[in-house]
Parts: sequence; structure tokens; C-alpha cells
Amino acid sequence: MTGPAGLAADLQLRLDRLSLDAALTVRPGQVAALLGPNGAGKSTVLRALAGLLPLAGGRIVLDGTVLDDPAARTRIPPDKRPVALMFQDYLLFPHLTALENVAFGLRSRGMPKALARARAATAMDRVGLAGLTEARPGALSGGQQQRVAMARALVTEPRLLLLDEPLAALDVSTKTEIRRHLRQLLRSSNSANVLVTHDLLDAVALADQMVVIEDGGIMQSGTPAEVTARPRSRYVADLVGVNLLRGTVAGRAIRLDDGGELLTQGGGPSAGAALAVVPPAAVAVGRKAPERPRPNAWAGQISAVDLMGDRVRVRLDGTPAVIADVSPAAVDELRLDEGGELWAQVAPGDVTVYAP
Amino acid sequence: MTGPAGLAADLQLRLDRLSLDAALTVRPGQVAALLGPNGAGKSTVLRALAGLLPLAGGRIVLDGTVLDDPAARTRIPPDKRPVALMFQDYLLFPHLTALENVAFGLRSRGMPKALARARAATAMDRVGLAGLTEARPGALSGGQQQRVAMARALVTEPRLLLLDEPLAALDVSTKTEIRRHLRQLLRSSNSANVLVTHDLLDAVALADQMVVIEDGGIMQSGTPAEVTARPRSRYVADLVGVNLLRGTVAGRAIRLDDGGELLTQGGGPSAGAALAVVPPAAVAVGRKAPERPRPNAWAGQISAVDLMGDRVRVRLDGTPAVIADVSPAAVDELRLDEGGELWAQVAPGDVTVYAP
Amino acid sequence: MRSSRQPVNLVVLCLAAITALFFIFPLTGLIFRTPWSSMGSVITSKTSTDALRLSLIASLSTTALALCFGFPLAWLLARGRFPGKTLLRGLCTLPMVLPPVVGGIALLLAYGRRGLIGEPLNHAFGISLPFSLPGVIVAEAFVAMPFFVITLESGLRSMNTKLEDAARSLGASRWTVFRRVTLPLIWPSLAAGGVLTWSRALGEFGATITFAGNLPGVTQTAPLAIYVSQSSNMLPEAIGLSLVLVLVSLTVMIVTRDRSST
Amino acid sequence: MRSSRQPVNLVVLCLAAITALFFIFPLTGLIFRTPWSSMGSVITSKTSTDALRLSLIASLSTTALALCFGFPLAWLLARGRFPGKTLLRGLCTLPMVLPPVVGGIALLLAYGRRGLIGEPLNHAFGISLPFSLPGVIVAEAFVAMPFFVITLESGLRSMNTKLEDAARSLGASRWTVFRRVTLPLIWPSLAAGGVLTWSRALGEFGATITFAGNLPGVTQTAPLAIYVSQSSNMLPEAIGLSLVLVLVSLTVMIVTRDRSST
Amino acid sequence: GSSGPSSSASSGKPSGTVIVLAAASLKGAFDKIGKDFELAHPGTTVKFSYGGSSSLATSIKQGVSADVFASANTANMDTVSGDKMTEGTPKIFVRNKLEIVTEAGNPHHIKSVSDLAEPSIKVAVCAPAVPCGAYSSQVFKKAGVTVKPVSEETSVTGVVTKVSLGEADAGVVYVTDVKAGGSKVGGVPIPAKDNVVADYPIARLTDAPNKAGASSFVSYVLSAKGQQVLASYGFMPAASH
Ligand SMILES: Nc1ncnc2c1ncn2[C@@H]1O[C@H](COP(=O)(O)OP(=O)(O)OP(=O)(O)O)[C@@H](O)[C@H]1O
Ligand SMILES: Nc1ncnc2c1ncn2[C@@H]1O[C@H](COP(=O)(O)OP(=O)(O)OP(=O)(O)O)[C@@H](O)[C@H]1O
Ligand SMILES: [Mg+2]
Ligand SMILES: [Mg+2]
Repeated sequence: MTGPAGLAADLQLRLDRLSLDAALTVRPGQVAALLGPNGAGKSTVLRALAGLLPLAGGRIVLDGTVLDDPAARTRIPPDKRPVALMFQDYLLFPHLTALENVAFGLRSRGMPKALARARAATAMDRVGLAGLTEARPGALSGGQQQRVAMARALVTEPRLLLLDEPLAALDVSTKTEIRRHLRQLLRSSNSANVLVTHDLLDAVALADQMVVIEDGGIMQSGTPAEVTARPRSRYVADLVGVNLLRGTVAGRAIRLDDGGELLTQGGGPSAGAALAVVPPAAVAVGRKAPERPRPNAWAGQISAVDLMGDRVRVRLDGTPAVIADVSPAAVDELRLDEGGELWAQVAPGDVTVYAP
Repeated sequence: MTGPAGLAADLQLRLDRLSLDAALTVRPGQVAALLGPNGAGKSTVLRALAGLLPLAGGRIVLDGTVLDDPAARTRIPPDKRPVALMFQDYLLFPHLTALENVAFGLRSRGMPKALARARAATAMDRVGLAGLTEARPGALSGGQQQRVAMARALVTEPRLLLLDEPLAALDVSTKTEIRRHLRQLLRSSNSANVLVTHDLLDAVALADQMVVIEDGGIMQSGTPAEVTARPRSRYVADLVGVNLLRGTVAGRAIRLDDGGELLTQGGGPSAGAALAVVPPAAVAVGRKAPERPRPNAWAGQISAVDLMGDRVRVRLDGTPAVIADVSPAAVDELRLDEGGELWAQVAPGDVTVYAP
Repeated sequence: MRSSRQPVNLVVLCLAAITALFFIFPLTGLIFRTPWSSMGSVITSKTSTDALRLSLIASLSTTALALCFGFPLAWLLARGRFPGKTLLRGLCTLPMVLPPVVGGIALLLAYGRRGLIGEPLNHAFGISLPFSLPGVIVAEAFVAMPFFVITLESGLRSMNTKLEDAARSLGASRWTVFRRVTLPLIWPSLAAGGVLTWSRALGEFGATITFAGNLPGVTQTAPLAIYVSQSSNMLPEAIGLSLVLVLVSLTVMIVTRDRSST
Repeated sequence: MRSSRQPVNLVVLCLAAITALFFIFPLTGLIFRTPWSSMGSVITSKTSTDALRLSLIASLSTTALALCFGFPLAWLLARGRFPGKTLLRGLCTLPMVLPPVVGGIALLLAYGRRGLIGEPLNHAFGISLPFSLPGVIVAEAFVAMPFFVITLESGLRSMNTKLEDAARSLGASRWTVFRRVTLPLIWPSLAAGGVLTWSRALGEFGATITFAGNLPGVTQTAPLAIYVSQSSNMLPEAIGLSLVLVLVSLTVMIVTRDRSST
Repeated sequence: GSSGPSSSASSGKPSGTVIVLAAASLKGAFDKIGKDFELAHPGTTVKFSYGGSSSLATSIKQGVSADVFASANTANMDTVSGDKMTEGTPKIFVRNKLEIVTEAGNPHHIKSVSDLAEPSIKVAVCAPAVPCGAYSSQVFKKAGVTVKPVSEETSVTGVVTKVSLGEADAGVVYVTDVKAGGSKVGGVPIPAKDNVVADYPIARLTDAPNKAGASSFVSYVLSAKGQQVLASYGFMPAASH
């Protein structure tokens, strides 16, 4: 071993619609969650790490061993890497039973058949598929297939585990259980883990590190707490569910790029460009204008009303445009029709400002 | 037309691991959300409605026309049904471009090429894929593929629209937008719509009717409000995120089947079997036993601690076993280690009781 | 996507090269022995041009027949469920096993003027296949069509039929599904089957000469003309005409392949 | 899953039936003409048993050779990227177009005693292919292997290579991937290619007699024995032996098919 | 329809198409005779379908419609006339005899039939089942030698091909084949005492659509002009025996 344990990767490559340039470090036993819009390059990152896509530049080092280094013409083939990849589209072997699918990685690495099957059966049991060992993938439901794919990746106990949206097709009960199972497993495994997900809950529950990829590059990374506290892009703000506003600090106020101004409590950068976050619950809305002009109050048109379970999210097109959460009870009272006008108001204390 | 508009279906069929028996009624312009555990038979329902699986019994009537009636040997083939199905695994045509995939349904129904392509282009634009018309499915990301599949189903403007987990692979920003787009479209379309999802938000935001399928049968159905207020199964309780306890009414208390007793405020059935719901936020937990014995207070072992974004969900194995939500701040204070002991307490006013 | 790995390794490359050379050497041998000086007259002689024309007509007709008739049979074998399917498949592949001359005799027994089917056919419609171009086509179809059926069946068996379901659910009739989904997806097998059938028909000799005779301008295809040259000790002419046949087929294959695949 | 629709419609069924009957009638004709009384002696005569034995040995060896050598070539054609691929594919399919007798002559020119390769081979190792069993196999391989290559190539082209990537990422070496993923997935093409090659080799006549000669017990395969019978006005014997050949191949096909597919 | 316009009467001026089934070894001579015949009888066309004599006989027995059959041996003709499918008795129109064929220049110095018995000499002969093979056996028997061939070819051209390509050192074939083989092969005559004579019969077919044409063609082949052409290809005239 010639370097620290875990994964240190710097990935550069090009596809038709993507030019990827991203660096990633994951220590053993830790989990990096990869988030980002569709087509950002998350799956591409995993494929490159697994050795299924050649790098154009950069390098991949795992536990001190160079897996990929185009400059030095080093390239360890996929099967020689201690890596397991759970594919977004599962790619189960249609001609093998579920159990044989799960045992495939163990058998490939030379484990005796009986042992491999026993281990595979345990792994299937862990993801709640004990009764489906003999089924072919074609006769399984979507969620069952996803669990087979997960068991197939987990059972190989790799040094680098790559999971591409592993929980997307699971029902809520199973999702909670498996998330919990994954959490224990990833912690105790001592492998470096990379998890792609669209669900903030997964990232918060499982990851030590959140990495947001947009358009092939890393937009933001940090612990889940850091990232959710200070979103740097529209995508992250949507993920966290807050209003993100861009502007310039002007004394105790921030002058917004898209027009308008917000008074803040201070505490952010003293000058220059800044980002401001306003939680939707902190945006108070009403049908009437405040009786006398007030700071942080402005009118906007309702462009969308979304039911969000126990609250209703209203999208206001104004200067600035914001989303506001209101209680279901308020919906009728406010006559929330799209196109109608509402007034929004934010207390300066609810505006968090930070440098971009 | 010999009957009411919309869908009236009674489906009976058998697969290897499933014996399906479910009835479903959807009026035009309405949306039924199908929820249920993995392998419950949701996709099977959609396939049967589309005519891709033969019924063993029951019948399917759409806008008064019998589509399927095994008893009368009536069976309209899939292509003669005014139905569109978006598959869980997309099933995009690999040899066609994204645009050709979307235009396929229109072309099949005889629309001139230029017009079909123009409509398809509009549909792709609506799901945010304007730039990807010429890409083949194999070169698209998972979320992009899902959107192509959705556009392909939506563009045909069917009388019965079947969507199988249409939003599962989308990023948060897109998901919100497309959910909103779907909402408008489904309302204005005048078609009967059936949507399979694992996400309560989708059901609440889009559906008029929630239908919970478990193990091939309908476990519960009603408006989203009805279903979420009175879960009838463990799955629904998990979906809604509440504690569901089964027991027998004993005066103002309910004697639980798995042991223990809960004092309630009354208001439910006066005798017999009953279900009780306790929101996890209503379960107060502490390290110490209450100083004097109190009703609705009991001790349990922590079996799991899950981060849920802005709160922490603790699972207590006691009599009864419950989940409790605590604030992140409380986590350290309570030393929430798995295996540790905690006391739980519930105010009788937070226990809702209803007949099963 | 697949650029990730070197697609072919060294052992495979060596074996493939050996095989290719195994095929190429004999052709080289032929080219060496070709009487280049007299090639002009070989190619332009009426016998040769007639024979080549007939060969092309007959082999292309055979391929077309295979499409019309062999395709349904392949479909039935791949997707039908009925007892005796394996036996039927076996029976339909037997023309490949039968030495072509015996195949020709079998054809005479069935479709000849005195044959099982040929006799009633002749009485009723005055149709007589031997010594006619249709006879050549029948002979070639008998020998070559099984190649199409078997290849196509394998293609149909390995395709993802769920995509056909998807197409049906989008309102595509059986025929549209077939044309726009099934056909493109089984294209490699279809092309392979077509090439095999066409080539086999183009090279067919034994069944043709036995069933359809060897009349220049009527039933004498190129292989028959080559046979006659060779068996009247005119080997150079035989080789010359063979080479022309080979060139024609090579051209057709390269042109269709370049136009049909990426 | 697919039980949802009647798998085969009426037109398809009719066309398929016509095709099947087209193949079956000639075979029926042969059966009618078979000299059942003398079949016993036909089957047990030394010439026949020798010929059948040689036929089986040679055709099975050819199929084995096709597996070892044709597979790599098909792989290269399906997955390699190099200039002249279309030309190479065309060249390797030419033995199908060449009338078998000319094919035999081409083989003599290359691998005969005075041939391009045959002469050095003979000098260096004393190996001489003509008039020997290896010669028979070479002739059959030359004629029949292209069928394997083309069929397999189409199978390799239409398979989902992502599954191979998945297997690699699970730690399977190239060889394991090949054995446990690629092979099972292309099984239909492999089986079809095998059947085609084996059948074609079993029925091969022209190239064999030209290249390897016709010596009973040494190079006389069944088709050669049949031809000799037929050309000495012993048609019944020829038909009898043909029928035995047909039965043998039918049995082999049904047995292997039943054991290998569902 | 297969034979084109035909005259109905069995006599009179020949016209229309005459279809001749002939042994492949006759190709050179018959092509020439056909041309001459067409010139001599304007309005007629002769079409030849060459093949192995036995295949042709099989075709005829299966009802192939043709006018004339010219076989390279009497056995095949007999099976046809035995089924009453020839008009009258077939006539011998030409004869042939055997010769040893060697590589050009005779590198192995083969001088007689007995040299073919040398184990070091690779000999290709016709299979005993085909006419030239049967004749070869007779020759070996008459010469009192036992020849172990490396191959029993099914046609004479098979033997010629093997020898001309150097695969076999020598073979036994018809004189006409050696002549047709030209400079690529050499011939070693077999003395008359060991040699055999092969008869080539010709006959009009009973079902001939063009009876007049068929009869004239048969007569033309037997005529002096026809015999002359055949002789120029190395055949022995039928009359000279
Ligand atoms: N085989 C390919 N050839 C060319 N372009 C590709 C290929 N695969 C993916 N792409 C493109 O690369 C980009 C990144 O794709 P990738 O699958 O990595 O996205 P992703 O971040 O995983 O998205 P999703 O959340 O939708 O799964 C997309 O724009 C996609 O269209
Ligand atoms: N082709 C098939 N043959 C036999 N059984 C099948 C087949 N397809 C599905 N099943 C079984 O039927 C049951 C229902 O499958 P279905 O796909 O309808 O589930 P689902 O409710 O859609 O689940 P998910 O949420 O995982 O998509 C499952 O147990 C599955 O294993
Ligand atoms: Mg992805
Ligand atoms: Mg499903």
C-alpha cells in the first residue's frame, strides 16, 4: 500500500452530452452520497470507478493501489478491482435464478458453490427475499428485482461499494428497513462507499459526505448538515426545500440579483456577493397588503399550489419569487387559486446569509 | 356507450406468486393512486388493464365498452384499447431515437409523420427533454429515460392512462415540476388515470382516490385524507408514518393485541376490535421512568435510530413497540444508542381509535 | 460505452486469423489459377451471362420466397406451442442433411411430372416444374430455405418480447409491431439468414441439376455451367466463371451490408 | 407473460403450414420409394456402416472445429473494429457461394500436394490432406463453417453487452463472463449455428469428393456412398441410405434439442 | 411448359426446339454438332442438358420431358429403355476406350498398366459402380494386376482433376478425356488386348414433345458429319469397331 486507505479519485472523461470532471475522496467505512439533477453524471462517475468507462484524465486510487491512471497508462480491468456496482437498471442476469444472480460475484471470485449459495441465501434473506431464491428476474416485481441487485452487490463485500439509486423502487416499509440495514452494513464494512440518490433522507441517514454533481462537475460538497444549511445552487435548495436567493450585501440588507431587497439580521459577509436562504415555512402569506409599507413584504402571483402531505406549498411569482408553506386549513381561507395575488412577508431573522 | 364513463374493473388472475383479486373504479378526469408493498400486484393490475395479461375472471369496462370479460369470451386486444401504459422499466425501443419513441403511439394510430413528430417534440419539451430528441435510449441517463417513457404514454392522450412509478427516477426539482405538470394534465384530460407510486406525496398531490393493494387484494381505499387518517395495515401506517396498534376496546382504554394497554380520549367504537393510531411526534421519550406510575407510559429498548432530516426517529421495542420522533438536539442528551432503554409516554388525547 | 475494454484478446485474434486465412487461401489459389487472358471471353460468353442472370434471378427469388414462407415457419417454431414442434423443426431442417442429388430425387418424387403433388398439379393446371425456371427456384428453395428458418428462429427466440407488448399497448397493430419493433430488433438474424439462404441458393448444384435439369438459358445456373465446363475438362473456364460468381456475390454482400448496417 | 395473446395468427399459420408441407412432401416421396424389404441389408452392409461412421465422425469434428475456430472469427466480426471488416466477412462467406466442386478444387489448389500451403506442409511434416479423413474434415469445414460464423455473429451482435459489463464488475474474468453470461445469452444462435453447420457438413458431397476423394472406409462419407449407388443405377439403395442418414440426423437433432432447451 | 414449340407429326421437316439430355463428357462434341444441326435445319434449336448419365436416366424416369437421351454407357440407357421410355432400340453412336492419364510429362515414368500397381504410385480410378470404373476393373483384370487406388472417383473428370492438379500420380480414364485435358496431362495408351470398349447409346424418348426434331437429331449424330465431329474429339466412330 502506497497511500491512505479508502478511495481517492479524480475523474475526467467525455460522453456525447457530458464532460465530467470530478474529484472524490471517501475513507473506509464512510459513505459519500452523490446527488444531482438527471443527466448530471452520477451514474457515469460510478461506471468510471468500476472500470467500465475509460478515463480521459485524472486517476483513481483505492487503498493506495492505482486502479486507473491514463497518464501512466495504468488500468486495472473491472474484474480485478475489489469493487461492486449496483446498477441503476439492475442488469440482473435473465438466465440465472435470483439466488444464482446473487451468488455470481462470489462464484466468480472462486468461492465454492455450496458456500457461495449459502452466503447468497443469507444476503437475500437480509433484503427480505428469502422466498424468491428460485425465481428468474423476469418473473419478479420491480422492487424485488432491485433488492436482488442490491444483494448481488453487497454480498461480494468489496473494498469500494457503488450503489446507484438503490432504494428508488422499494415500498416505504422495506425502504426504511433496508436503509437501516445498509447503514449498519456500510458502517461496519470498512469499505469506501458511494451512494447515488435523489432522496435527501437517504443522504442524511446514510452519508458522511454529500457531493452534489451538476452538469459533470462538483457543485457543492460537505457533510449533510453543511450542505443543507448552505445550499449553493437551485438544485440543492430544491432538494433541501428552501428558497435560495442570490444577491449582493448592502449593509444589513441584501440586494437581490433578480430585483428586490431583503432586510437581514446580519451575521453574513459584510460585503460582496452573497446567498440568502429563507425556509418556506418562514414566509408568511396573506391576501391583503400590509397596512403601512414594511420591509421584506411584497406581492406576487400564485403560480403553483402543491399539496405536501401535512402542508401546502405555494409558489409565488414576485420580486423575488419564493415558495411558502401554509397549513391546509389556510388554503380555503386564502383562496389559493393559481393566478391570484398574495402578499408575502419574511422576518429578517429568518433570512440566513452566507458567501457563495 | 352502455354504461358510465370512466373505468370499472374487476380483476381476477393468477401468477406464480400472486393471486390477484381487485376491483377498481375511476371516473374520467380522476386519478386513482395504487400503493402497496413490493410484489403486491400493482404492476400486474396495470398490465391486466392494458390487455397484456389475460384475466381469469372479472371484467374490465371502459367508458361503457367491455374490454375484457372472460366469462363472455370478450377480449379487446391491447392495441384496440384507448389505453396508454408507462412501464415501470420503461421498455423504450432501443432502435428508435427518443423522439421516435415518443411519436410511436401517434404514428401507430395513424397520425401523419410530421404532425406526430411535432406533437412528440412538444411532449418531450414538457418533460424537459427538448435537447435530447435525437438520442437513443441507451445513451440516456435513468431519469432521462423515465421522462421519455412518460412522454411516450402521455402524448397518445388515451382514455385510460396507466403510470407505473412515473417519478421514481427523477431528481427533486424535476419531480416537483413534472408532478405539477401531471396534475394539470390529468385533471384537464378527462381520461381515467391510474398511478402506481411508493410516495405518499404523489398520491396526496395527484390522486382523488388511494387504493392500497397488499398481496393481490385491496387492503384499503378512499380519498387520501381518509386513508391517511385511518390506516388499516402496517404498510399504510408506515406510509403515513404513524404508529398503528391493534387491540380491543375496554371502556376508555384499548387493550392491545400484542400486550399492553393505552388510555384514550374515547370517541372511537364503544366495544370490540379497534385500531389505534399514535403519531410518532406525540410519543414523548425520556431516559428515566416517570416518578409515579402513570397511564400510557412504558419502557422499551431502542432498536433503531434513523435520521429523518429535521428530526430523529427512534424505534422502541416495548409493549407496545412504537416509533417516536425526537428533535436532533435531544439525541445527544438522551444518549440514543441502540440497545439502550428509554421510557415512552403518550397523552390519551393523541391516541385516535377507530373500528378496523 | 463498450470502448471500456479491448474488445478482442490475443488468443481470439489468432484463432480468428487462422480461420480467416483458412478461407482465404483457397480463394487465392483460385485467383492464381484463373485464366486471366481468357476471362473476358468467359465473362461475356452467352452461356456465362445467361447462367449468371439465371443464378441471380433464381437465388434472389429463393431469398424472397424464404422471406414470405420461411419467416412464418420460423415464427411458428419460435413462438407457437404445439406438440411435435421439435419433430417439425427437425423435418424442416432435413433438406440440409440430404445430399443435394438425393434432394433433387426427392423433389422429383414429390413435384415431378409423375410426382405425388406434381402429377395432380400437371393434370389440373398443366404446370410442370422440371426444366423450368420455377423448377430451379423450387430446388434452391428446398435446399436453402432451412438455413433461413433456423437462423431466424434463433433470432426470434432471443429477442425481448416485452418490447412488443409495449408497442401493442401504444396502439400498434400486430402488423405495425412486426414492422416497426420486431423486424428492427431481429435485424441481425434476418440479415444473417438472408445471406445464408442467398449464398446457399447461389451455390446450389445437385438438387437443381437433378430436379430442374441443365438447359442453358432456361435452367442452367452458374454452378451448373461451371459443372459442365469442369466435367467436360474445361477447368480454366470453370474457375473463371466461379470467380465471377464469387465477385458478384461479394459485391452484393458488401453493398447490402454497407447500406443496411452501421 | 406472453400468454396474453394468441401467439400466431391465421395467415402466418397457413404460410407456415405450406412451407412445412413443401419440405415434408419430398421426404414422404422418399419414404414411399424406400425399398423397405432390402433396408436391412442396406443398413448393415459394410459400405453403409463405414460411410455412416465416417460421416458422423467428420461432421462432428467439423462442428467442433467450427466451435474452436469459427467462434473467434464470429467474435472478431461482431465486436472487432478494424478496416475491411465487411470485406473479411464477405470473403469468409464465399465458400457458401462457391459450387462445392469448385470449392474442392480451390482446396486442392491451397492444401493439395502441390498447393500453396499443402506443398510446404507436405515437405516439412509429411502431412498430406487429400485422400485422408482429415481431408474430409477440411473439405466439410470449408463448406460448412461459414454458416456457423454468420449465425453466431448475428447472435453476438444482438445480445445485450451491458450484462457482460455487469458480470465484469462483479469480478468475473473475461473467461468466466464468456462462460456464464455470454454463452447462455447467445445460446439460441449457437445452437442454430451448430445445427446448420453440422447438417451442412453431414450432407456435404462436392467439395469432399473433389478434395478428399472417395475411398470406402477411408474418405467415403454417406453422401458419397449415396451418390455412387445412385450413379450406378442403384437408386433404391441410394434412397435407403439417404433415409438412414436423415433418420440419424433427425434423432440427433431431437435428442440434443430436448436436452438443451426448455 | 418446357420444350417450346414442337411439331406434332412424327415425320416431316424438323422444326422447333429439340431438348437433348446428354452425358457431360459429350459436351464439347455435342455443342459443335448442335450448331451444325441448327445450320442444316433452319428453324430448329437444339438445347442440351448435360449431366451424369445416371442422373439423367433418373430424371427421365421421373417424367422429365425431353426429346433425346445420349448416355455414356449402356446400363443407364437400358434402365430407360427397359421402362419403355425410348422409341425403339437405342443405337450405339460412338465408342470410347480407356487410357492411362498421368501428369504432364509423365514424371513417374509410367509405361503400362502394371506400373499402376506400384505402392508408391498414387492412382485415382473411377468407382466400380460408375461405367468408367467398371471398365477400369476389367482392364486391371485383363492385365492381371491389382491396383490399390487412393480414390474411387464418381466421375471421370474427378480422376482427371486429381491427376492434373498433381494430387494423384496417375489414373485410368477415357481417351477423350486425356485429349480434352490438353497440355496439363499426358496419356499412356493401354494396349488393345487389355483395353475395353465403351459404347455410347442414343435414343429418341417415347414422350418426346418434338418427335420430328428428335429423330432428325439422332440421325444427324449417326450421320457421317456427326461422326466426323465426334472423331475430332477423340471418340471412335460407332461403325469402325
Ligand atoms: N452511453 C452514453 N453515450 C453517450 N452519452 C451518454 C451515455 N450514457 C449517458 N450519457 C449522457 O451522459 C449524461 C450523464 O448520464 P448519467 O447516466 O451519468 O446521468 P445521471 O446523473 O446518472 O442521471 P440520472 O439521475 O437520470 O440517473 C446524460 O446527459 C446522458 O444523456
Ligand atoms: N411474469 C411473471 N411470472 C410469474 N410471477 C410474476 C411475474 N411477474 C410478476 N410476478 C409476481 O407477481 C407478484 C406481483 O408482481 P408486480 O410486478 O405486480 O408487483 P408490484 O406490486 O408492481 O411490485 P413493485 O412495487 O415491486 O413494482 C410478485 O410477487 C412477482 O414476483
Ligand atoms: Mg443515473
Ligand atoms: Mg411494479
